[in-house]
Amino acid sequence: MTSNLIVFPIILPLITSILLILCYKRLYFRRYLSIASLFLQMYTIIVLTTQVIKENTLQVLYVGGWDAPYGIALTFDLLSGIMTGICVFLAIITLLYGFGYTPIKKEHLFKLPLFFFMIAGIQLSFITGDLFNLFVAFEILLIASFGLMSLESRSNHKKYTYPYVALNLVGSFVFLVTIAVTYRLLGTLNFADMGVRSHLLTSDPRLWVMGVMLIFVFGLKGAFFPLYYWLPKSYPILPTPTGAFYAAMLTKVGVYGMIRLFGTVLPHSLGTLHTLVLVLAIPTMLLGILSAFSKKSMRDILCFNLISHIGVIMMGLGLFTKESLTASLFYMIHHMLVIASLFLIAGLIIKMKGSDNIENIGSLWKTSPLLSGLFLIQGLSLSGLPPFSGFWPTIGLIREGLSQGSYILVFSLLASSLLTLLSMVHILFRGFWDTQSPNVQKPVPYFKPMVGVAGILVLVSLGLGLYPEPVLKLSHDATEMVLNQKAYQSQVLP
Amino acid sequence: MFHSIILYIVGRFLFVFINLAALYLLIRGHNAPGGGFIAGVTTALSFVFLTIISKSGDIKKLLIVDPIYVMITGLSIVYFLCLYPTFGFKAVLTHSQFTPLLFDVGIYMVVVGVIGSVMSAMIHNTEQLP
Amino acid sequence: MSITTIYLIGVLTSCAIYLILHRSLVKILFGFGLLGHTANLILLASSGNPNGKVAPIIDGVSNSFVDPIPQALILTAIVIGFGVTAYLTALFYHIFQTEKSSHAEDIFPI
Amino acid sequence: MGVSLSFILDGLSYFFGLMITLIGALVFLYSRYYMTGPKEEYGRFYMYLLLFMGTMLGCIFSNNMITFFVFWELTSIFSFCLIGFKYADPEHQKSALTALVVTIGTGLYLLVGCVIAGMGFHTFQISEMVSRYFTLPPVWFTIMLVCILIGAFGKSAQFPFHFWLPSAMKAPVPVSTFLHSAAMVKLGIYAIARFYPILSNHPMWAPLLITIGTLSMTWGAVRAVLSHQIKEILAYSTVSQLGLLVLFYGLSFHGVSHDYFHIANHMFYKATLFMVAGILITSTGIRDIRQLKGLRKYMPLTAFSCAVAAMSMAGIPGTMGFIAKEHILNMFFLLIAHQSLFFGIGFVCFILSSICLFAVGCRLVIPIFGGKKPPSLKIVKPRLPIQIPAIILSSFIAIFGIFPSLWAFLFSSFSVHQLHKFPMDTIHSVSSFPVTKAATIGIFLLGYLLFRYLENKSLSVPAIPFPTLPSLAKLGSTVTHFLRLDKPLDYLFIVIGFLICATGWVSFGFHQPLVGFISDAIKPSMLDIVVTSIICLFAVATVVVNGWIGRLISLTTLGFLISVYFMLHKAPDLALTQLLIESVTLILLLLLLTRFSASTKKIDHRLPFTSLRHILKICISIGAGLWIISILIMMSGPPASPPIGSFFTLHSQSLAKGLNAVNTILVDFRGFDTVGEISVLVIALLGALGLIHRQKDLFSRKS
Repeated sequence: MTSNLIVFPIILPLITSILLILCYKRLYFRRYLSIASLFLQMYTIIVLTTQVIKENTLQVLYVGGWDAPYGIALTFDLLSGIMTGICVFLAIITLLYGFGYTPIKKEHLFKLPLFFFMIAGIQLSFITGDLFNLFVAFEILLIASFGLMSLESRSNHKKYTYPYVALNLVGSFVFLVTIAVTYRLLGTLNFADMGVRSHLLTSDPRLWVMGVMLIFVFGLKGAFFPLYYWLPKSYPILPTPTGAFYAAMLTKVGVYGMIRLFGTVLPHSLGTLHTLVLVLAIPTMLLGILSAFSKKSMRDILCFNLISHIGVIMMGLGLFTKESLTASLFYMIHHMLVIASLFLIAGLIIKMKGSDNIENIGSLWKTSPLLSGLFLIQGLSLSGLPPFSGFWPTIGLIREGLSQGSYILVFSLLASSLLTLLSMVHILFRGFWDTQSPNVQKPVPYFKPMVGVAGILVLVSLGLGLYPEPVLKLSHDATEMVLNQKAYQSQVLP
Repeated sequence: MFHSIILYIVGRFLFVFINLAALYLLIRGHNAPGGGFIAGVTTALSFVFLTIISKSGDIKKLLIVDPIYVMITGLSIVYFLCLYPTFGFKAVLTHSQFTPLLFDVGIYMVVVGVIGSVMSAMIHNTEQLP
Repeated sequence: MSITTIYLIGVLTSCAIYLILHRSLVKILFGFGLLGHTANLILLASSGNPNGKVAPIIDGVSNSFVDPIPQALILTAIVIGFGVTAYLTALFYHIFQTEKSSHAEDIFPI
Repeated sequence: MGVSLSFILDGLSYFFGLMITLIGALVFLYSRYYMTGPKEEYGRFYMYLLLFMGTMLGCIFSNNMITFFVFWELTSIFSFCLIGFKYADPEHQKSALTALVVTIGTGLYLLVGCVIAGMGFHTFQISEMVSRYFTLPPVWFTIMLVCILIGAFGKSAQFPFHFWLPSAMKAPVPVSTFLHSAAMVKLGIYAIARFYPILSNHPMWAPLLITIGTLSMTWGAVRAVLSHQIKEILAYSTVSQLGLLVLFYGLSFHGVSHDYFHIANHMFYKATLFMVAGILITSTGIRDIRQLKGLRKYMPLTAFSCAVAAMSMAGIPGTMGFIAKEHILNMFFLLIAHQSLFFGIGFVCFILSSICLFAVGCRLVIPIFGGKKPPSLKIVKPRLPIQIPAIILSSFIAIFGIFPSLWAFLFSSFSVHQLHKFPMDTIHSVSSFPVTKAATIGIFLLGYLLFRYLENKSLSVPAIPFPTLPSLAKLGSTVTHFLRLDKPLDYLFIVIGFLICATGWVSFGFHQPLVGFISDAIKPSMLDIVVTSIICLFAVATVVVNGWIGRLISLTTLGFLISVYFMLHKAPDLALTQLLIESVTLILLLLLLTRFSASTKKIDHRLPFTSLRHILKICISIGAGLWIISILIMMSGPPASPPIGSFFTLHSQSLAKGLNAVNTILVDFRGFDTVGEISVLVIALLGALGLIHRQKDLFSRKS
């Protein structure tokens, strides 16, 4: 069985980045090439996903022809399809937007190659079926993200890369320790094989330690409560297009890892671990959003909102039922689209007013109604209000939370939703409604296509809100596939 | 940097010797300790060594080409080897007769290129500064 | 694994963490280097007891080899660790250059 | 998910739909002449108003709980836009925010209620719920009831949430007319009526509605009497009337009768009064009623409609208000006579609020329109069209007040099974109970006395502060500061501390296995002990030695020693790699540090780090060591399943044609890891070059 197509979402960006380094002189060609490569990648992902849906099984590729668990198996199921698809979609959107944002002469030569390396890392982590390979994938995306961050931020901001790097290096260290523990304990690194072997020792305390360490590793990537420190100071130093991509994708990789490992690999009976996630979800939801009120810059506020919504996703993860995971997955999809578009809107504001400090912008409600409309829609969407996309998973989460008796969680969810709304209203009042604010700079007419690109993203998320059924079904099917360990094992292990 | 003519002559001699050793490590890697990475680091070290004792202090001159190109060539070899088996409808990265060695060569080039570049950048820039 | 290995790794971790919690960026750099070594040793520890076994190079004589998988993983980890060190060096180079200091308090005022 | 766009078309929704469209149409007409300002603002206003009306109707007609909720929240959002229509004014922003927070916040409770209902009845269709059993435990039913009622109370400005309504009076008058008399606040009443068949059997239903209704009725009426701003008076009287409606539903056991009449009464007179208030404000520019006098000559039509509406509010015969009041008085007497004296409290409160409302009615008519106009008061005569909607509405009040049978004729077919009483008793223009008559007359007398008493007094009630964005911002900074989010130097402390606590808790939590595993640890050889001790020594040296040169030497020696350790552990490839990489790292670090050693030395004597931080540092690093030791002890136990490693030593030669198993794994079995690994190297290089070089130096061959 050789479904080599699976490797293309990974290898295409890698090859693209080589080509991008090579033709460093042809600036326009680089841009066309990168977009073309992303579209090609999108095509392969669509083909793969339709195949998965049609056959209702996951696609497996044994790299090098070595059967699992000895070689590395790449697995592509519906969850991978959704995540990789959104990743490429957002990459296209943010790149196109970025082309308008940064003048072509000022774009750093290594920006595009590093961006593509990062995409390769992200896609690999969505596709791989091997724990150590996942580590490698994380390293690819992390170091690429370090590089991109220090490349793109302004010279006096580059130092803020350091906390990001340091915390993530600690995370990598713990990941290595976890791999050692896993290999010692289970004697294998393949997900399916890990699943088979861990079922034999569900009462072994060592499995719990392994689980907690995995929560640490993925929680650090996914910005769970006491581990999110790297996030709020690092994302805002990026230029907004890149920041939008980071905010949308990078934390989700950690969340994806949690879903994959707790759904597909580890036995579902490790309830204490789920409880740990639930316990961490509450402060993540509430503290994240509260900090948002102390910030003035729109991107800072969005970053703290992002943390709070990771808490919402964690809630679905911790409740760990099919419905709650479906809700989490849907929420994740919604959140990636919305947070990215809000970052892009912030970018437009920066272009227009020279700053995204909400005290300094003002009067946008009057001067640019289109932008205000986009912001209002996405702001309401972010807070989970109907009929926008965030609302549908919220229902599912409330339902599951109530039926499992986690009232505090439901309450925190609602509180965080209300607080998100307030923080959006905060931006709305200061940034859009107030007219007295002094402008830092004279307004600059922005590049029209950029609004179009941001508008596409808003439209997509609006569509998701108004007609959620297909995506809801998709995430339901994906969750079912993730939770069906028996099928996964029999598919991967020959 | 630390230029002295005797050191330089000895260095050149050592340079050739070290590189031969690296080649040996590269080739025998599949069967004994060694391999692309180890050989690559060895070669890179020899270049760095030679750079430090040479007059100009520039690896780029010694390597004739920019190490980045060496790196890219190596990387291309590796990625090509990933895709090559798919033309024969085999799984990605399936090895045949000589490809393991080629794979090692690719790694070797990448390592030489990376270490060479980063060292050259550090040497170059630290000298430039006041 | 032997008890000495356990203590060795414990001491190394303590030292590494102590260094990375330090205020001087140079020490932090050293700390991360040490942490990398520690990770490699922990990975090696997962291959179990090496006594009475030989290196995983098939010589046709012995048939009790140490587990080669952790070694392969460590090799990958060493390479990645080198990459990280190179990047960190460059980052600190940049920070030293722009901030004219290697002390974290100057860079991130308390 | 069971969410569908289905509609419920029964008397209840028709009635509400009719009323909302009627008043909506009049408000549109009214605002055509009321609104002044640039054209585009105009358009925006109508857009919001239309959207609001659409969502109102959507809410009323939806049969699905979730769509109901969707429209419910949308009305809140559009009302936010309408209240904050004059967006630049901070006061307007504040009121819009208050309204939004209260209505959305309580709406979230409604959502919880809806979700529970969906779980309990296994459907979201409201029409189906009536005929189904609630399958969850009864306590869930109580929670659902409370949640839905909180939602309804928030929307219709009931007692603990009432404050948003007076504050929302900053909005333009048409908005107040529509939202705060007719449409949005009635949504809560609609919800109560809609869920009456489902919820009213619950023992909590009546007490909750009666308590909250009584409280808001009384408090609203008292506040209305004590206020002076015309719109504030109207807002508080709205709170009072809504409380009355809530109370009314609470008192209606086994079916409701004539609730439409009460609702329509309030809608008509309150909308009229708001429109009148708008006319007064536009033509005089004054909002305080104490400054208005003798206006009847200048706007006789308005004076007429105001008088009719105020009479209805006061409950004077000939208006709808009179009939409504008598009806409720009758209800109270019947309840007190047949059920219990408990309802006496409600009765007293009702009398009290009626007295207050009578006084308010007097205040709105007699001083404003009667008497002589002071010369300082400047009046622009209102145009005719702006007065028409108010006249239409007030004539409704009079017509239905005089001919209640006409009302019965028109609306009796709107009754809904399971909500209304069948057969419904007819509405009489004059009650048959003598007690009722006495009570009515008493209310009139006392109300008039109250009006006279208050005429020349100016009492005021202090406003209750509502937490706003600045206070949230303060809380936010406290949280941020407490979590030390603004101190990048503390991040590592927190994260590593958490790691130790979280995993340490688990691994120390299982003592027994640990003790078991430690006995499995093998005895080290002498060589092992020597090498490890030397490595430990150099590790400690790296920490304690002064100056970077010493540290670097210790670290590098340690690296070389680790390669010896690798050799001891039968890993020649690792040893070789470690040796080489250590050399490269040494050169790299030397290149960095020789350049910067001068600057690092300079700043060495400075204040010592705070001692607490130092202690914490030591604690965390020792904790980390213990943590890793506990994990290693745990690992030293027997593996749970045989590792796959032996496969490679067995098959390396036959399958991968190589003798060095490590290398075959790297190149062949797990070659994909290696592909990733060298990509990492390249990525790290790109990142490093980006930091070291300037853009233009890249790819240049010059040195």
